[in-house]
Amino acid sequence: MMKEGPDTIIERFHSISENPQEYAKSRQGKGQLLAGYMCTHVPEEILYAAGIIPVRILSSHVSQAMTRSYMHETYCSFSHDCAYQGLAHNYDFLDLIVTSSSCIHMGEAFNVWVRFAGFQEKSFLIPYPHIIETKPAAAFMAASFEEFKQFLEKFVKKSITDGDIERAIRVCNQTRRLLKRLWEFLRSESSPITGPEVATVTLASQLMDKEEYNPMLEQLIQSLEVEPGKAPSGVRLMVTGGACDDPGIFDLIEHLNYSAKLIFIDSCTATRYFWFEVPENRSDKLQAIAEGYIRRIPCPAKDNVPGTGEKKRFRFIQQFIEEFRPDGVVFLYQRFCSPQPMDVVALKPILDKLGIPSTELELDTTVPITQFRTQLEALVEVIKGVTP
Amino acid sequence: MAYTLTTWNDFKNYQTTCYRNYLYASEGLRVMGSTWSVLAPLKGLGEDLHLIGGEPHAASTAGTFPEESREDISAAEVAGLGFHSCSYLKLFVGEVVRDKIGITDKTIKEGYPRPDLIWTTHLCSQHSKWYQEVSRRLGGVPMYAIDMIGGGDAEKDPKIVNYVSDQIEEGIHWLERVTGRGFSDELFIKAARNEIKVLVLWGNICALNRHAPAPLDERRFIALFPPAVVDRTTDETVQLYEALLKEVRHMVETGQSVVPDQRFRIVYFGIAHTYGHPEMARILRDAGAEIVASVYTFGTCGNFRGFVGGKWSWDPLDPTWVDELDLSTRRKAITELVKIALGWPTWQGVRSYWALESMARAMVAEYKADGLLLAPSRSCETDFRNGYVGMQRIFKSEIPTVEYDSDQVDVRKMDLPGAQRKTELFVHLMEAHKRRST
Amino acid sequence: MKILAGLDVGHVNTKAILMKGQEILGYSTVPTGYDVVAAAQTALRHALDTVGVSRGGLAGIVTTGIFRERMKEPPLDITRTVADYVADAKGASFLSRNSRTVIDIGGNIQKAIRYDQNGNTLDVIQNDKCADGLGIFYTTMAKAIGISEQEMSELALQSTQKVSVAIHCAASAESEAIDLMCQGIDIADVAEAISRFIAERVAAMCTTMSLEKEIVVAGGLAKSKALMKHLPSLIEQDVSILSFPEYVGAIGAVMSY
Amino acid sequence: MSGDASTNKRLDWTRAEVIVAGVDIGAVSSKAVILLDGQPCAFSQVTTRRPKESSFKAITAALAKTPLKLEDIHHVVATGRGRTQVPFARKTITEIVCGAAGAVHIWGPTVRTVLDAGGQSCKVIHCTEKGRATAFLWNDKCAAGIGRSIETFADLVKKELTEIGNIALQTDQFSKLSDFCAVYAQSEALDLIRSKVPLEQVVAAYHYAMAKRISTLVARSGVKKDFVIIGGLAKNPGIIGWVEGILKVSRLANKPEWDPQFIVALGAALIADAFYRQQQ
Repeated sequence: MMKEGPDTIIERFHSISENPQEYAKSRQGKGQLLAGYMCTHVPEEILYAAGIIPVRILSSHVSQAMTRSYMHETYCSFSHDCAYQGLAHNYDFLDLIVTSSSCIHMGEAFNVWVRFAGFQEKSFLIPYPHIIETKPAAAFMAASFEEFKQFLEKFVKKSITDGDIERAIRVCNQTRRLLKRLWEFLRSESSPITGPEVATVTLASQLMDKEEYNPMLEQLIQSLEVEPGKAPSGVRLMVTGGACDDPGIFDLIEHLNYSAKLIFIDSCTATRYFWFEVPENRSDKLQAIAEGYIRRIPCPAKDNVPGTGEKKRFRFIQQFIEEFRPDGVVFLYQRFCSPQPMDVVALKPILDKLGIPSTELELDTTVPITQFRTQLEALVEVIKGVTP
Repeated sequence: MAYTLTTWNDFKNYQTTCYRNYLYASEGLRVMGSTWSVLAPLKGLGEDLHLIGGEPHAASTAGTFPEESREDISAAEVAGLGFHSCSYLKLFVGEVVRDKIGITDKTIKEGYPRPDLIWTTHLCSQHSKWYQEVSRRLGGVPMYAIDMIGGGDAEKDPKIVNYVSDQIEEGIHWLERVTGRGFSDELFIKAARNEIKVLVLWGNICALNRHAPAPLDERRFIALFPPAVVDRTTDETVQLYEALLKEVRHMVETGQSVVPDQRFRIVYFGIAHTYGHPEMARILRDAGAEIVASVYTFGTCGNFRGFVGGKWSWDPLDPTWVDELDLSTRRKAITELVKIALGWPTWQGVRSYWALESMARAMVAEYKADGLLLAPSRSCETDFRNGYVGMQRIFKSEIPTVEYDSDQVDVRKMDLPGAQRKTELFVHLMEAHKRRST
Repeated sequence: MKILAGLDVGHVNTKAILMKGQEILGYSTVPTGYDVVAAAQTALRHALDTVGVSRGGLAGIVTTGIFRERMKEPPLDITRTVADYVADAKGASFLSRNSRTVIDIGGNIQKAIRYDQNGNTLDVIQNDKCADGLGIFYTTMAKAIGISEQEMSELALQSTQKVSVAIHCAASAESEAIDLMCQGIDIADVAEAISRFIAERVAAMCTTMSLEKEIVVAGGLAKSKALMKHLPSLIEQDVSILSFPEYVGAIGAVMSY
Repeated sequence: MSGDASTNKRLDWTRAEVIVAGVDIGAVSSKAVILLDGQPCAFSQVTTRRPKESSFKAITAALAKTPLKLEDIHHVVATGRGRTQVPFARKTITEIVCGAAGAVHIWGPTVRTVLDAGGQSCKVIHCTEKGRATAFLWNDKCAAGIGRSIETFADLVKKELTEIGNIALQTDQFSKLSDFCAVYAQSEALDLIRSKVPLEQVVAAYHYAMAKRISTLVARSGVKKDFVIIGGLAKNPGIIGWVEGILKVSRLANKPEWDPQFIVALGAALIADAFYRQQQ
């Protein structure tokens, strides 16, 4: 049979990330257990080992004011939107809702589900360190993963063996390796796939059964390897910031009045989700998972190198700047997010020193496209040095 | 006839002396950080450690220098800090940016005294990040943050207790490394017992407010708890609170109060107490409405029975229990400290809606409240904001409940006119409720 | 039977009403502006003129609204002042006997009030700071688009495509509405988005308190059909609009004489 | 000031080699500037309704002051929020770059910091002596619509927009309002009225709050001299006065012959001129 071209495969990923509920329900139809999760610090491996597919809860992108009477105004719109998904009963079909102690805002979204959206009896909160760099953190993580495992064993009424976990670790690592290869394309001046497409495929990985996702992604990568590269871009823009699952913003970057390309996204809906691996073939599986998650690009809410005031995330960002060579940086974060601006204030001087211009986009439930377009085009004009 | 506390000045002086030491001490070590962390380990390095804590210092500066605080906050924003970041943080960092510091004796010192080290906690999403920012601005001050991973009945979870204890044990080695000083377990254990004792004593003082009339009001609580927050590890603090407990017990026996006319008893959830705003205090006072219990003043540096069989209890702990505590080894002392710190109501509430709700229920019942006042703070994302909106839904049908936005120190975000309107409304609802029930 | 006057001196408008027992004789509205006492006098005078009664013919004046206390200054010589929510409840209960809840959407503040069969306030919920000024926003938006509020409401009803503006605050909503216009979005759709934004904001506030039937709506914005179109579905309750929506406070003031 | 336009009679368009225009489709009003061989020849300003039609209105109003027709114009650059909605524009450039270009043309090569304080947004632009924008800061969401909020406030206290800025300077005795958000400040200003504070103090307090908010943005991005203010608020003495006072930096004064609201359109026209010459 004829091999499918990349566009067809990308389109399939796209339609799944557009209708995550539909996809999830189709799996449930086949008797598959589903768990929603609210923060990427939830160890998906353990859910997989229990035979449960983790489905990340993302925004609805519908303007919703109702959450204002459940959660305070000043929690970020992403957390409000995720809370809304519960209150609007868009996910009543889930068997379970899980989160790990995350940033306060997403924690509140989880609380709303449990407290007001009927998930009281089918929820689990994994105690998770807020400072992942300390020595004791790993042991603590392993211990609370053990609790989570026991909870799941009760839930699925079968014991989870080391074999189950090892298999799950391999599945998830496979996804991570493939995604990394996919993102590597963007390092090239003439990548056969665009940043927004890569972002969409990455979103899909947080919503799909990885056993089905991996071969699809593998096929995509193979087809891309034989693709001719797209025309080299004028200006390369890197995005760094918080959760953003609105493809509209990434498309905007590529549909400016100038030729500009999105070449990297440092966020928990993009590279922070997968840019690490869990050690395989270890005797202590949960310890291995803990070690893996500690190696992640830290979430700004958990980034603290003990003994110093240093932020580990900055090392990664500087590394990505070297490898992906952006001409400009876009700080993209949720209005009211508390950790992000604390990083921006320290990161901006670093960029200025590197002579990389930047601009800040403040995300809210609805996106002011015109203003964002103006800021982005102005950034490109500054980079190109447009002058009379 | 309103009662006047005799211990009043000793409390003010203690707080001021601590701050003066941090500003002017020629010997010893300056330590900055959240006094929400356990403090006794620092004292293992010696008794010549001078502490300054982010939240208490910012709060007292806001009280002492309203105009300066405004400038501090906007200096921090000019320096690039988030417009929605914690306002304690901005006030605190603002002083560093402006290179001056003001303290409770109304003096302002030009030149911000650089801390030798930062010893703090991490709980909310930015809690340790503001010290990272201070460290960055002051050219890399060594900093150790303890992840308190609070919420619910954390102090009863051995996994969490061990995790936090391990971090503190690591932290003690770190303290020795960065200061080059030896660590005295003897000094540490003494400080630890004091720290626990003060927290328990404060719980006992608060619990006396269950009597009618309540001997103390929120304004007094606000003025009386700083020593426990600023530095609770010294013998002097223990004596202060023992004396206060004695005096308040006497008030109860003789039926006296600092505000005798108490038509309405209010339970209050929030930081920015109405007394920070005379206009609002007057509205309550004129109606004889008094805040008799508040999770912030009770719970930030006080311990209670806490969760018993899944339900919260505001019963105090017996102070003599502290004297009998086995703190014979470093690890034992750390563990007891961690249990007590994790047991603070304000931390139980963070991330744990059910704990917060259970505390509110218990407080309303035990303190025979006529109304529940919820004041989420616009720039505090933890305990003092989360859950309050939801709590209004839950309590409104049971007891007069009003919720208004406030802010711990940023008056620009405090909706004074709106809050006044809602306070008048609150009084009206309590009166209507009383009329109906009688 | 004696003639009484009710004055509702609000952020944006000052409303005066004249009543004889249960009968509404006349009414008038003037913008409040800075000189709130003058505004009240003017509103009162207009109302008196329409009825042909002299100031002397009034048995008493009761004031409500945000500026009610200022009315104690001479020369008005008022009988008493009464809190907004008390007046609103009384007024709504008078205008609609079986009503138990009134949603008042004013220029700067919105509130929902539950009351008993005699119009005595039982519980109240008021908007938070970030929802201040919705009414004012509605007016300025109409201005920005260059039409009257009435026209904006009609325009919104013709909307065919759904677009949204931030549900956070009036300031960013306006900025986003103009943003949409700059994208070439049809103005009818923008007007609809604005109306829905306000309705959502009000509904969000309402869900915090149990709304007892029957529910009525008061305040200047109650007259916007585009806005009212959304409210019932958003709060999942039937609502009816009071006959004198913007005068409910003033009427309630008279009722509290 | 809807639909007003003016022209420079001394120029003879028949001899002109390069005829270009810049149109600035702002949030609240649209402006057009026509250049003959780099010399400003006609200006117009109309109130924005639908961007597309207001862009036509603006250019037509300007053309009406000249014997020119739209087709006589060699090159048009559109800028401002609605720049993408201008059918007759050959190119669009953001108001950031145009603002810097216009400001340096008017005030000279010493300009380094431009504050563009408009109806809906405030931007701070840094530029080189050639008028090239090197960095910019856009207002955060909570500082949106400051210009507009002053109009609303003027309505509330029933004063003309033109006079309210002067009233603000009548006193420096006032209590501080929230300088965090225009809506908050307004609710607090209304409360001052409730407690019978004299009008000029309320107006001053409100202007100070808005100026403080703007100044924070300017200071945040750093003020390098020379400093200039353009946009609608540059015509409000209350705002300018306080911004200078708070920042402790005096700006280069407005040019009597140049309405600060036209600077961005001028910048667009200058860029149009440059583009056209490059093509030749």
